[in-house]
Amino acid sequence: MTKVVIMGEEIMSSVIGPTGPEQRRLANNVMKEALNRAGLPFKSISYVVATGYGRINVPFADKQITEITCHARGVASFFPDARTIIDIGGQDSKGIKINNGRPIDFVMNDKCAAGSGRFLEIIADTLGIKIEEMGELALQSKNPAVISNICTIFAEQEVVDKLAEGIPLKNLVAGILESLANRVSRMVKRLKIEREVILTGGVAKNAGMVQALSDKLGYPVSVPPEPLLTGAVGATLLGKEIAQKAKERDESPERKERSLKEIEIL
Amino acid sequence: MAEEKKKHKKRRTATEAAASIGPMVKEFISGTLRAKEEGRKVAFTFIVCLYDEILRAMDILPVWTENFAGICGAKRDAERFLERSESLGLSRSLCTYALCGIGFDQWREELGEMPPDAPWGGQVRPDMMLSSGQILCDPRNKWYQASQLYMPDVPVYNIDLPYPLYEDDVEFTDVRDYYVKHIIEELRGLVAFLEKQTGTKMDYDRLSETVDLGERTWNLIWETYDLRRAVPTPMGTGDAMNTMVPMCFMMGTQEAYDFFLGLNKELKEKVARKEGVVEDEKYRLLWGGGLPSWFALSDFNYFNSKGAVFPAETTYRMIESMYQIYMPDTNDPIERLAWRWFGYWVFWHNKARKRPGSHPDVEWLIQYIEDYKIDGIVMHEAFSCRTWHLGLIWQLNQLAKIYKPIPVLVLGKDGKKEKTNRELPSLVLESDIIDITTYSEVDTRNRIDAFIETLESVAKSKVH
Amino acid sequence: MNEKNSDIFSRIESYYSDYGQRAKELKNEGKKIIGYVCSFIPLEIITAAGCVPFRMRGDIHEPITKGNINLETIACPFYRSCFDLSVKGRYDFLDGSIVAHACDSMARTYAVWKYTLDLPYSHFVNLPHTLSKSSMEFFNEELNTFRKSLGGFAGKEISDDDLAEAIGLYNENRDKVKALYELRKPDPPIISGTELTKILTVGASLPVAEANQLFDEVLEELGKRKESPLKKVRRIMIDGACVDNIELVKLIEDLGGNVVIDTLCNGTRDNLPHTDIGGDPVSALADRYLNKINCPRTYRENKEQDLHKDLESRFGDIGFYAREFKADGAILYVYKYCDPFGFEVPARKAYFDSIKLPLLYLEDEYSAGTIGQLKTRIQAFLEMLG
Amino acid sequence: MAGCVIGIDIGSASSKGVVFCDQKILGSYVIPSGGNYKLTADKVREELLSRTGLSLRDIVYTVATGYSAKAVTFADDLRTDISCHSKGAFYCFPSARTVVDVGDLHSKVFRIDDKGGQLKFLLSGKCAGGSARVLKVIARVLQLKVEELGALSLKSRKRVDFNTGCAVFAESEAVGRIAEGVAKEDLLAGIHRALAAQLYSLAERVGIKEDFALVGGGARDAGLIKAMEEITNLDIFVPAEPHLTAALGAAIIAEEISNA
Ligand SMILES: Nc1ncnc2c1ncn2[C@@H]1O[C@H](COP(=O)(O)OP(=O)(O)O)[C@@H](O)[C@H]1O
Ligand SMILES: Nc1ncnc2c1ncn2[C@@H]1O[C@H](COP(=O)(O)OP(=O)(O)O)[C@@H](O)[C@H]1O
Ligand code: SF4
Ligand code: SF4
Ligand code: SF4
Repeated sequence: MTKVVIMGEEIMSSVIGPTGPEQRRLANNVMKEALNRAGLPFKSISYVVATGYGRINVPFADKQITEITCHARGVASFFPDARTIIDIGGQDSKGIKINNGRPIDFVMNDKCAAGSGRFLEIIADTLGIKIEEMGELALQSKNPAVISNICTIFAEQEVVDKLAEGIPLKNLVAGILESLANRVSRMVKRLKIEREVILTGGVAKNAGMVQALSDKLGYPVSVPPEPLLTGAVGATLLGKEIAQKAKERDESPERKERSLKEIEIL
Repeated sequence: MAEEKKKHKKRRTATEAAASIGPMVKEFISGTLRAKEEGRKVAFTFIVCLYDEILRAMDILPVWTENFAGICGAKRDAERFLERSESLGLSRSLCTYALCGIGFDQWREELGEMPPDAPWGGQVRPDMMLSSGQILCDPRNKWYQASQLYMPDVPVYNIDLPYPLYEDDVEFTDVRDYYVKHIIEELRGLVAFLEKQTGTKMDYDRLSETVDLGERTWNLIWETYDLRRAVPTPMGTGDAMNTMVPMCFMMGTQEAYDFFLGLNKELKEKVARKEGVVEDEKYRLLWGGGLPSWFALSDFNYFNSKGAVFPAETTYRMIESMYQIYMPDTNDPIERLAWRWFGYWVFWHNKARKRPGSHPDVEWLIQYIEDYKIDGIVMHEAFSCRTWHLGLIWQLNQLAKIYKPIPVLVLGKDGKKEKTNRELPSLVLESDIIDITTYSEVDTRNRIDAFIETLESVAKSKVH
Repeated sequence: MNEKNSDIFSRIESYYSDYGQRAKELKNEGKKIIGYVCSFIPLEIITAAGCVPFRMRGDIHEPITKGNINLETIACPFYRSCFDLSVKGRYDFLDGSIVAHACDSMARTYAVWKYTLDLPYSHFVNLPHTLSKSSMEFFNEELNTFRKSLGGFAGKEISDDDLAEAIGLYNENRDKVKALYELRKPDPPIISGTELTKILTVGASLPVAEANQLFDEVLEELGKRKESPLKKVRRIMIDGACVDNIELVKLIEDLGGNVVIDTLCNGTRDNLPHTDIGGDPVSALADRYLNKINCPRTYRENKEQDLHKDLESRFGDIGFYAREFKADGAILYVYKYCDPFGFEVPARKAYFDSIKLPLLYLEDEYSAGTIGQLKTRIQAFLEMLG
Repeated sequence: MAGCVIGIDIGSASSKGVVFCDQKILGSYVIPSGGNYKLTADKVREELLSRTGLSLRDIVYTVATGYSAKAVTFADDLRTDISCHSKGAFYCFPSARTVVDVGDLHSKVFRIDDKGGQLKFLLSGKCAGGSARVLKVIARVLQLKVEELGALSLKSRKRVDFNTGCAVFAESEAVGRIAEGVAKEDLLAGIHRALAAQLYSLAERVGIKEDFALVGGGARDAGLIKAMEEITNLDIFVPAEPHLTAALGAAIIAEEISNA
């Protein structure tokens, strides 16, 4: 998903744009929408930081910073005591250890969709349910189905077959979440996890997943009010810092040529 | 290791001897815990490192770390230790025995006590660790050094055990003297280390006795396993994966000898009664390489259910009786051990030289195919152990190139049927020794089904 | 850039991208070309035999296909790539290949390598794992066996004088590499990591005398660089096995870090240690290869049962180079399925921790396809260094 | 007539049936498998009979195979698709010795002997990255039918490098490439090349022996066939209806059994 946060002294507007592979084309639209809501013209924005998987494809950004650094900063602004971040987005998942708002170690998985939120999107699609419903459905299950395939595509087939066998939907969904929780927890355990643990990214909106992950780790994980936005908030904070530092030196920050145009896709 | 099947589906063994292994393993795990309490010295050890008899003669109790990992695997309780190792920075692509062991040890050291619900009471903290540097296996060279990071006070002794690879222009006899000399030196170094650790001197008469006992046991095992040539075969590889326990973990003890006496008797009786692993033996297969998936030994039963049996395997096996292994006239037990090592690893060199395109590893397969009337070969490619699993595919390919034992008729150019020979069919299974996340029962059984269909179609086309 | 400058660098570029072109020429002139992959091959013996040692490379852009025949996917991906290229005929000019007992991926596949490539000559050099007196004697004998065997193939008895001469040439070579490394010490360095990787890679594909000459020309050319072409940014060390494609180093440099030092097989590990001269040449070689090449495949004993002393004795060279070259951060780069390095990752991490050098640990395959994944990780690491 | 037999292949994507009489194909039928394999199986048989004008009594033997062969309750026997593909490919090309099946979830490779019996086989692993599913995924993002992929790919002049690491992420990678301005046909050619490399690499693991045949749903894709030819440097044999091979093989086995 594409998210834009505009910040002055505090957050002036934030927009979460539609998901899907078309994100890059939509970045400018989301930006325009955010400017609209804040009632600001684009040229009044002193600095733009792009982050996330598609950060290189933002033609109107002044600087690209990885989501690892941005998430760390964003989360720290909400949870000063946070030590570990687990971020599960649509393209990857990662674990970040932080100290004073800065990442000190991280692991990530971005090769296989089965370890990302994309896995849930595909299964939801196959099962004909909304991604937003998955969490609640799973929480109703007492008897999660065992999903034996790891691969998204194989698991997709497996849930179809299991559904035909008459296994209740909620148990299937719970099984799917458990399978993702397993994979993510195995990965983040490669860091020596310290508490407090914060879950971010779109998947943190899934209450069933929050539960499944807490169960796997053996202690609760916290979720920020808008888990989708932490990365963007972090990017804004880092952008502000850069702009301020430049100001202290009485310079204007190094900026790129920006273009708020649509990228042609398809 | 295999006996943990009880917890899951109980695996059916063909022999009583194999069924008796469970308590035996349990006993020597708890035995090491007891010994430690009683103040006896315990050492971390690997199989196939030549020091079995030396340890026995010095009353040092070996803790077979591969065995413990195997047990965790068979109990399907290795995952948490594997994950712990990963959290230390060790890749899942490394030997999962080692990962399981290091993960367990680190956890025990961190807690100062056994990790919760440790399988069979857990793996004891050792007084010393005996690694070995050999062509055979890097983890044997690196594992204990890695564990030492979490118990720096426990000394490691690494014993170098080389053997020559097969070359065109160098015969093993050209290099034998300096190989054996080095091995002898290394063994003497080990003895000196052990003497220092225990504060007692080696009793060489006793060592001679244990080496003697070891050699007698070796021969007995060879003889006993050879009984499996019988048709129908009285014991399969599934059982051999149990009876490997006294072979690999108890050499140099009377118990091991007695165990194989019992097995020998049992097999002879079965052979006399023509009692096979399965009632209607259709296909005789060679387990041609690879360690099994310890959590899925019941796959052997699945083979059996299709009329397929495994009279032989190259895994955990004495290649030949000691009589066939070159041994100079010496009474020095250390020298005997060194010669045994050398003789074992070059055993097939001479045979390989006689067959164009052959190689010792391939020659070994051919020998067993002929001795045991084999119809097909199964290998297991365990993804985390390079040691036993690299080169298997090549062995199959090379074998197929130089050895075609099945007579068939083909349609020749002129339309007439001609007799030719074709290769043995083979199956490669892919999974791991203890990492259950690599295994799929459906997939595995599907492959076995297809392989059985292959054997069927080959049997049909065979001309007698 | 003047004429000659562009000349030497374009020659390097051409040798790098068409790897082995000089070896092909030499082959046509009747030379015997002997391929090898690992730093433990005593090149001095090959040179003394009148043959040309040729370091085989992998190619991260070439998907492994034909190499799958006979070689399991659980072998080291770097080694598999070298094998794949060989099966595909990229190294058809080789007369022989030599494999050392470095790791399971090499040792356990010697037969696969030997039978599949089916070159006129092949030999396995068996190295001991330990550093005892007996190990040294054994290795000495093993080197003599190799000397005899290769001499047989080359049709030449390799004399002590031949060996001494080759040792001299290689020591010279190591001096020149050292001089190249010296150019990395200034901040910003005079030479980029990408350039040096190319130069060293090319050097390993040439007869040592030609490599020496090439290095001389490069040094002369670089001597004219009054100013560094690079920016003053974070100084990065790479620790690991063999990195013989420039992509990783280039990626780091593109993302805004200077690669200034390494402890890699085809870097300092192999290129800097000298062979002692004056005594028995074979013993001196045994000593160089077994004692002086600090590789995890050789067991270095923890003599005092002390964690820190152990780390220092095993990894002290890392700290030494990091200080000498003023590294700000290090990347531990390990191939999947590599046992010698894989088992040391926790200890290496502990060591980097003890010398307070920030570390990024990357486990990678040997494929250009993973560059995208490395990018975010390396960029985040550079951001962490600030 | 000695009687006819049916071979039926219930795949994860599509189900296929073949009626076989006296070593000849009398009729065939393909439908998507859907969720209820049993119903699908019944439907396939029904259609086969009505299309060939045969009645149930004419069918002396039925062999089922494929992902959900067990759902074919009326089958007399089951066989793995490995055996069936081998038989089917051999029937089409008696000279074929290496057969690669590009299926929906798995790709498989078999070495067969001069009787169509398989000697060795290998399956792609637990990752769908190297299967025909990638084609389906890509077709969807490009808003094309899978049937259209081949022809378009053949038009490519400038193939791009593509990484089909993950069948799912292939989608976003494809979108990214299009965003960079890569033409659809060049992208497709890249994908076909990447898939072909994976198949080739799988095939080399059993060792390729000529002739080389490509079967399964993926083999209907002319772009993939071309890419295979390029990368293997071999002539690739593809049956007219490659997706039917396993069903055909099942029918042949059925006939063998009924004649025995
Ligand atoms: N309302 C929601 N409820 C549950 N899950 C959601 C919701 N919105 C998004 N997701 C999940 O979040 C993922 C996208 O997360 P996001 O952090 O935006 O990823 P990225 O930044 O990689 O696009 C989707 O794949 C989906 O699984
Ligand atoms: N004309 C076509 N061009 C390209 N791919 C095709 C075509 N027809 C089918 N496919 C591919 O073949 C796959 C189905 O193959 P099939 O052999 O029927 O699989 P299964 O037997 O596993 O169901 C689908 O994933 C689809 O992508
Ligand atoms: S690598 Fe293989 S042989 Fe070595 S310890 Fe592990 S399982 Fe045993
Ligand atoms: S990288 Fe590791 S596994 Fe690969 S060749 Fe080098 S030492 Fe061996
Ligand atoms: S396992 Fe499935 S989800 Fe994972 S990379 Fe492979 S195709 Fe993608």
